[in-house]
Amino acid sequence: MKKIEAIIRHFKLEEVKDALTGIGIQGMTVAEVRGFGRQKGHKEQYRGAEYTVDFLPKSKIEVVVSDDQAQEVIDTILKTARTGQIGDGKIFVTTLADTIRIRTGEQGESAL
Amino acid sequence: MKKIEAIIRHFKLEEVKDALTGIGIQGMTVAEVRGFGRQKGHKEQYRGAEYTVDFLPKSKIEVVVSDDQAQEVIDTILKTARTGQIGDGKIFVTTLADTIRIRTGEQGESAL
Amino acid sequence: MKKIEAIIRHFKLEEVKDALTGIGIQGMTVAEVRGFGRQKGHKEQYRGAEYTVDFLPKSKIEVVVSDDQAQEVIDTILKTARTGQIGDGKIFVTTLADTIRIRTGEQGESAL
Amino acid sequence: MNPTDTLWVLISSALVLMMLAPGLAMFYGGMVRKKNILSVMMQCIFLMGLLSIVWALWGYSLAFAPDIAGGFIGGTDYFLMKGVLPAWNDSLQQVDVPMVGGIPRMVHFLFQMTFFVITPALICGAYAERMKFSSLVFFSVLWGTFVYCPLAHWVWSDTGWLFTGKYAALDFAGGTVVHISSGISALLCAVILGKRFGFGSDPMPPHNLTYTFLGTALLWVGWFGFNAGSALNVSVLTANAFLATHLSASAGVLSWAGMEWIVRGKPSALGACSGAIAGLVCVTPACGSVTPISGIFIGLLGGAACFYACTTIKSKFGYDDTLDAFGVHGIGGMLGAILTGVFADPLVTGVPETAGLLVGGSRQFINQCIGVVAAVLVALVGTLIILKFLDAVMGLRVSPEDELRGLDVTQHGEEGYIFW
Amino acid sequence: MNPTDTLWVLISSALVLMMLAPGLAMFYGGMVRKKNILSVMMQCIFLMGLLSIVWALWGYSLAFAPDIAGGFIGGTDYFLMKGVLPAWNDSLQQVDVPMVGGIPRMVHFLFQMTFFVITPALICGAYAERMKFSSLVFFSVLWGTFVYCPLAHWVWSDTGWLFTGKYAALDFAGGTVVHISSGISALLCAVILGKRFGFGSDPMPPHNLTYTFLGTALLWVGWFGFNAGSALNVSVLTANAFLATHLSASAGVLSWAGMEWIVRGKPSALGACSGAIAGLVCVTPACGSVTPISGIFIGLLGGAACFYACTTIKSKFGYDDTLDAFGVHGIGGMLGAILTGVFADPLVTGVPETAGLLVGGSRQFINQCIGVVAAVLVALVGTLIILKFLDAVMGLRVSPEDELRGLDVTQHGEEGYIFW
Amino acid sequence: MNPTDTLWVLISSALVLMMLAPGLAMFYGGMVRKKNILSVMMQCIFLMGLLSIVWALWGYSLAFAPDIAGGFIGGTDYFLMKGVLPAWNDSLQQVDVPMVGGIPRMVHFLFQMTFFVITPALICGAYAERMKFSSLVFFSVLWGTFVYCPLAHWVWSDTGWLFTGKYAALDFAGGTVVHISSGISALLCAVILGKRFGFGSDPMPPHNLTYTFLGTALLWVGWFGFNAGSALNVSVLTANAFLATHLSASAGVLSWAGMEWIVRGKPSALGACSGAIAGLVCVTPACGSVTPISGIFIGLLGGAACFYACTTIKSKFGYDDTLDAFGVHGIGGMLGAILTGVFADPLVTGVPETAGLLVGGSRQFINQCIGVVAAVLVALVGTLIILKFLDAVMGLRVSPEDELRGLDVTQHGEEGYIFW
Ligand SMILES: Nc1ncnc2c1ncn2[C@@H]1O[C@H](COP(=O)(O)OP(=O)(O)O)[C@@H](O)[C@H]1O
Ligand SMILES: Nc1ncnc2c1ncn2[C@@H]1O[C@H](COP(=O)(O)OP(=O)(O)O)[C@@H](O)[C@H]1O
Ligand SMILES: Nc1ncnc2c1ncn2[C@@H]1O[C@H](COP(=O)(O)OP(=O)(O)O)[C@@H](O)[C@H]1O
Repeated sequence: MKKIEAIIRHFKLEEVKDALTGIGIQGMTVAEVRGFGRQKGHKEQYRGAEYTVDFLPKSKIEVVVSDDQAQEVIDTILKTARTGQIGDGKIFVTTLADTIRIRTGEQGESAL
Repeated sequence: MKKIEAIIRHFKLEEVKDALTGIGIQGMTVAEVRGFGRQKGHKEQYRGAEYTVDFLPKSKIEVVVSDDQAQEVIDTILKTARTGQIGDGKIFVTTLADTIRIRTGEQGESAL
Repeated sequence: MKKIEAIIRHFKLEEVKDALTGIGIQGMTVAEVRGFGRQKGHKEQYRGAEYTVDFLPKSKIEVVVSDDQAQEVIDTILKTARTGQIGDGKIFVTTLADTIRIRTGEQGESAL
Repeated sequence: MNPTDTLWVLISSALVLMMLAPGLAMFYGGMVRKKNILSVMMQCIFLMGLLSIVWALWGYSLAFAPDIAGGFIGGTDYFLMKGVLPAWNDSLQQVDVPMVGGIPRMVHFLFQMTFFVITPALICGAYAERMKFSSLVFFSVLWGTFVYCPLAHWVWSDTGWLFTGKYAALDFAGGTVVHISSGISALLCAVILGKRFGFGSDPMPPHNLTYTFLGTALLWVGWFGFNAGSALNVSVLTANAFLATHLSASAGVLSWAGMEWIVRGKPSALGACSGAIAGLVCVTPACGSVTPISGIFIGLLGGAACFYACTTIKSKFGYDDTLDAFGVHGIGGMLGAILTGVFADPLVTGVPETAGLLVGGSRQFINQCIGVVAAVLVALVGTLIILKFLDAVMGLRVSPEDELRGLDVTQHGEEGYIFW
Repeated sequence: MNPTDTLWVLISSALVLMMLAPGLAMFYGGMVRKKNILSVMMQCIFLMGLLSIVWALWGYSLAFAPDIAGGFIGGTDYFLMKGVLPAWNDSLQQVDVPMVGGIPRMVHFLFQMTFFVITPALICGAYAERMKFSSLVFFSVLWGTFVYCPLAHWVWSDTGWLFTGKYAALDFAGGTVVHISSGISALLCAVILGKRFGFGSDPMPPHNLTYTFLGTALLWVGWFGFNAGSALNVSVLTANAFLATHLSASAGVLSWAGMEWIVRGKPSALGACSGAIAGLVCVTPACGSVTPISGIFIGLLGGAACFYACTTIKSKFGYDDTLDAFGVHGIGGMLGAILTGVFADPLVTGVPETAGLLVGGSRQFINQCIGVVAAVLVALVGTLIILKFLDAVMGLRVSPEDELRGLDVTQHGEEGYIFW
Repeated sequence: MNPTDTLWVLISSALVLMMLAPGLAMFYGGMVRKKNILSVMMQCIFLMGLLSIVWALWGYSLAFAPDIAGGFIGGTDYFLMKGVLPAWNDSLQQVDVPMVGGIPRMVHFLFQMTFFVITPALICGAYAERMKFSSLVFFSVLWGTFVYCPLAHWVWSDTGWLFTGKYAALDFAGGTVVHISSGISALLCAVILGKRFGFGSDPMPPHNLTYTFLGTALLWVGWFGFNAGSALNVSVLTANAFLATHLSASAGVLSWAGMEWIVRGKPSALGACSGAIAGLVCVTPACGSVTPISGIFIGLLGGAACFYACTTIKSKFGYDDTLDAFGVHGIGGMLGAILTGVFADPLVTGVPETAGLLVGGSRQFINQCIGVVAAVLVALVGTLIILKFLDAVMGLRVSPEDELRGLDVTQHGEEGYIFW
């Protein structure tokens, strides 16, 4: 099994989710994160103080899938999350040792 | 070492934490996430606009443990986080390459 | 490639970020988490009710780097995030299977 | 018509409405969990709308029309605001404006309406986070009709047995009618509905004390309308009520936060806010009968007593009065009514019969106690019947699953904060 | 000078200012997305500052000075507050205080100013989340000058053709001048600016309905100044306007939330708040001409009509009126003006000619319709010209990228909430 | 007793209390970091309670009782509200109500109390996020007693040397007593306490500017009570003060936000809010002596000057005045006092001697400067002594670790927002 973590633009979340469910993905987990990268941030000023904000709001999607689904998921994310502008984000893939469904105790791919 | 990520119901957090400390776990890290899965969401309506909210609030616990503790941790989470209803969540297990304690620089299991 | 996750004190974030960019790191992702560990929490009281808050606010930095940069990143975090007090946090290192840049589809180290 | 008095009562009405929304809604809303914040706000604004209409239809009449049922309640003379609004007088060929003293009766209607709408809303504090919205709507209408209106009739109508005659009790701005009645009913609601799912095991800290603070501050300001507005004119008595109210709230802050400081080592903002409300509740019946200096003592005692009720009594008996509606309004209301009998001063009231214990009277003190007992009884009996009836007919609580997900999403289909 | 009347108008002015900031800003701000919250607040407070100065420089004069341009607009007599402020009278060797009835003209200036500053701010609801700050500043000044001032002159100046004479319409507190004008202009803004980036596909739920609630409650309280303050004195009429206002708001809550309950199975807090505002908008022109009981009916109708406009009409035509400025102020304003012609009662106004349909008149009803048409026309034409002009000169919208990042960061360089 | 005047002063008192809580608490609270939000609110409400009691015990007497110590301070005549509250007159066999002009002295007591409680709270802005709660409580009581009371005595008591006689300065609503005194003391607090841990290196942006906006708006509304209420009656002067106050605030918004627009390319909501407060501070001493048109100029100058102080002076000298209590109240207060000497107009005051520079006087201008110097001196000396004393006795700051964790959790044992 693979855990696919995709850091994407905020407003792409719905689209990516819909595309993933479109290819049969039944579950995913999302966290709000702040990303630092090539995409430049902005300046904020509060009375005398000026801050450069390099961390921009991003959404991080985590989807765990079987090895053979992984490529399709990656492709789907690449297609839907892309705008072509700097800051579209990254996909990180990890190999999982195990997966368990808490409700039933099922293990492995059947837990997804 | 294993990193055990458990996505659980919100209100189970305290119980799981207590159970884990009960079996000798000394540390963990929790993030608030939103989960999409079989558990159905709800509809929200704001004047003319209706949204289906599929992402439900979940807590994600990350516990890093030595290989031989992993199973006990998993079992403990399975036991305490379960309600038997759809939406109880998942446990994902990853193998870690290394762990370091920032305060001391200790590495490996002694860093936990 | 390695994913380096560092759970650090909140107010160390800027310093760590600056140090990492100082050694050439071009990207990272940060999440706000709550950590449970040796560092003791505090008590909160609301009228009749007293709660012990063991989960303390921490920042979690995720940096993905090539294998040969990993040690330098870890050392940099160790140096800058350390205060010497209990609660400085941990670094967890995972091996990644793959990395893709969404904007271009580049894979592997060139995606970073 | 006295324009200045009329103006003051109009402004006071606006202030009391502000107490309910946003005041009470923010105060209560801050103390629930995030998932129930809108349900509290919805309860406050919906009841404000609904009960205002109820007051126009029959409430005012039951409370203030001439006696029926042997003085138990007012009659139907003012139903639908008949006799309240200006009307054409055919014989005099002019518009007749019904008056209450120097102010038009419709202004009296308005001011009293604001009390009628806020009182059932106070009870929300007890059943918050678990009561069905439909049930609480019916509950509030029935409670307003069958508990509030009779009590208001006894205490404030010209012929009320607690207003005049042998048992006349002092209740300047609603200690019995508003606070005891709602506080006692709240306790009963907490007991009958039962505890929230997870009470005692899960942490249930207030999700946003900044709202509770904001609500407290607005309640404090609005309370000047509530208390000093109850003079129904602008006079030295008005100023006395205003100042006593403020000093009691101030003393309440010091008292509750001070108790925390001593007992727990730290004074808290929630404690300071709670103390202010305790002081305000306690001085409500008293403010038109005691000197401002006595107001300080009332606030000190009120803060300490309510602190004790919310921290010790509640945990001892284990009922789940979510936001301490009983602990603050019930306890504070009863104490305030009794302390009125202690501190009442003919110098303030201008009526020699109203001498409190401290200036040598005792009759007034006894009457205050009678008033308390009467209010407690009517609240207990009325609330019990209404709750049992509604429980049988439609149920009182939401399903456990809905409670877990939160009332905002399940009862109202919306979320309070969407911060991503 | 009548001190009581003056005091009431001063207080009313403060209340109306409170409606704009914080009232409207919280009400609107809660409904936008998190990234635009400060932009809404900035719009409200900046317009409050700027338009107050504009009113002093020329606005009041254009609205209330003696006719020029054949009665289309007021002249320049009061430019720079000349003739408004007290001045030295050399012949009498004393200070002359210009008066309007029992109140100093500068108090009239102040009260009317509060209407002038809030009206363009209402339009913010339509173009929120996408309009350039500089453009909206110019838009508001031009709109205030060329749409608001003529309308106010017609409706409220002594010689206005909608105020007196054959076409005299009733607009006690600004149904035409404030709500129709802003609501209709809002619709045009929504259409001409076009939809927000992602409208229809991305979810755009209100980010903080607790603010919307808070804003609603403050608007409700402030509206007493708006409506009852429009009496410009303290009288039975003032009380009537106050009570009718409150009961209409109450009925609006029940109506909108009730419709939701029936149609969707759940009443929502946002619905209750929207209904309160709908009721308040609708009763604004009517409150000085109808009985409080009629206020209840107006609120019920207003709540239902605006509910329908915001949920059905809007989605049918597909324009993106971000916060329903048209759906509430446009629809509610027009309905209110017309209902004034239905419910107006000489018993309340004291003027036999002002009989509404229900008491057998029809002339008043026709005049109300004429007033509506006039307001709609001047708003449409004026807004269209101003928008087209500004679009050509400086553009109206921020760049898509800025819109995506949010106006707070891109237009104002700051963030609303920093919670880590 | 004049009921209208009394009513206005009562309402003004409520407005000024609303300035402190919730106004100032929200305004300041929004600017600190999330971990300290409740500490700010606690400071405001606790000081409101405590200082109200102090005022009753001895404060009012020291400020307004007949001279002792050669006019340096008032005597003990009004201790414990003796001579303030109505009392039984044995010889006349009636209740004597002590009066101040047309209003009962207890209303004067009340109104002046609100100034006494808000002034030390303004200083919170300077030491926020690091001062020990116990120390700030003692500091405030000592400061109120030994800095505020003497100053108030000089400026506002009948025999004060800055009120009457050769050095009579104009301070209609508290420029010297409230703003200069607190602003200068704030600077000293900032310097003596030292910088916050991490100041200059860690980002410390305001955690919730929506609160700062809300607070600003409430301060703006409340300020009408502060300034126009200082007339202590309802008159043309009251209207003048009201209008000048509003126009100055409006101009302040434009001035500060406009400076930002020019200097940085973007106007900010925080800038607009800061400008409003700067305008309000600056017009406080002037509003009863200048025309509303002059109010516009005062606001423009005040906004620009405070902008400069907060952005340039502060960073130049590097002191850590957390929330710019000095930059706004100190600078704005001094500028306002001086501008009063520039714009004062006998047409407004009715007193020929009060001619400002612009109408050809110079004596008044000099007296204004003397007043400023006196206030600065007493604030500096008093604050220095009190701080040094407290530092020696109990320390001033919390431990660095507590500061890092935040005052909410460490000083008060609670959290502001619990959003999971
Ligand atoms: N080395 C990295 N490790 C972890 N996250 C990264 C890394 N580089 C980039 N990111 C994440 O990806 C986001 C986009 O990266 P950025 O460099 O701005 O654009 P792009 O991916 O289009 O080149 C960042 O905001 C950050 O969240
Ligand atoms: N494939 C997946 N990858 C990542 N997270 C998942 C996946 N499937 C489920 N989850 C997470 O687990 C939660 C529970 O899943 P769900 O299917 O609703 O119930 P259950 O686990 O009981 O079958 C989801 O809300 C989501 O956070
Ligand atoms: N076993 C673990 N798994 C995951 N996170 C951990 C673990 N142990 C500690 N942490 C994280 O590291 C943080 C610091 O740990 P703590 O034991 O308090 O101090 P230290 O690392 O200095 O010994 C914790 O707050 C928690 O977020």
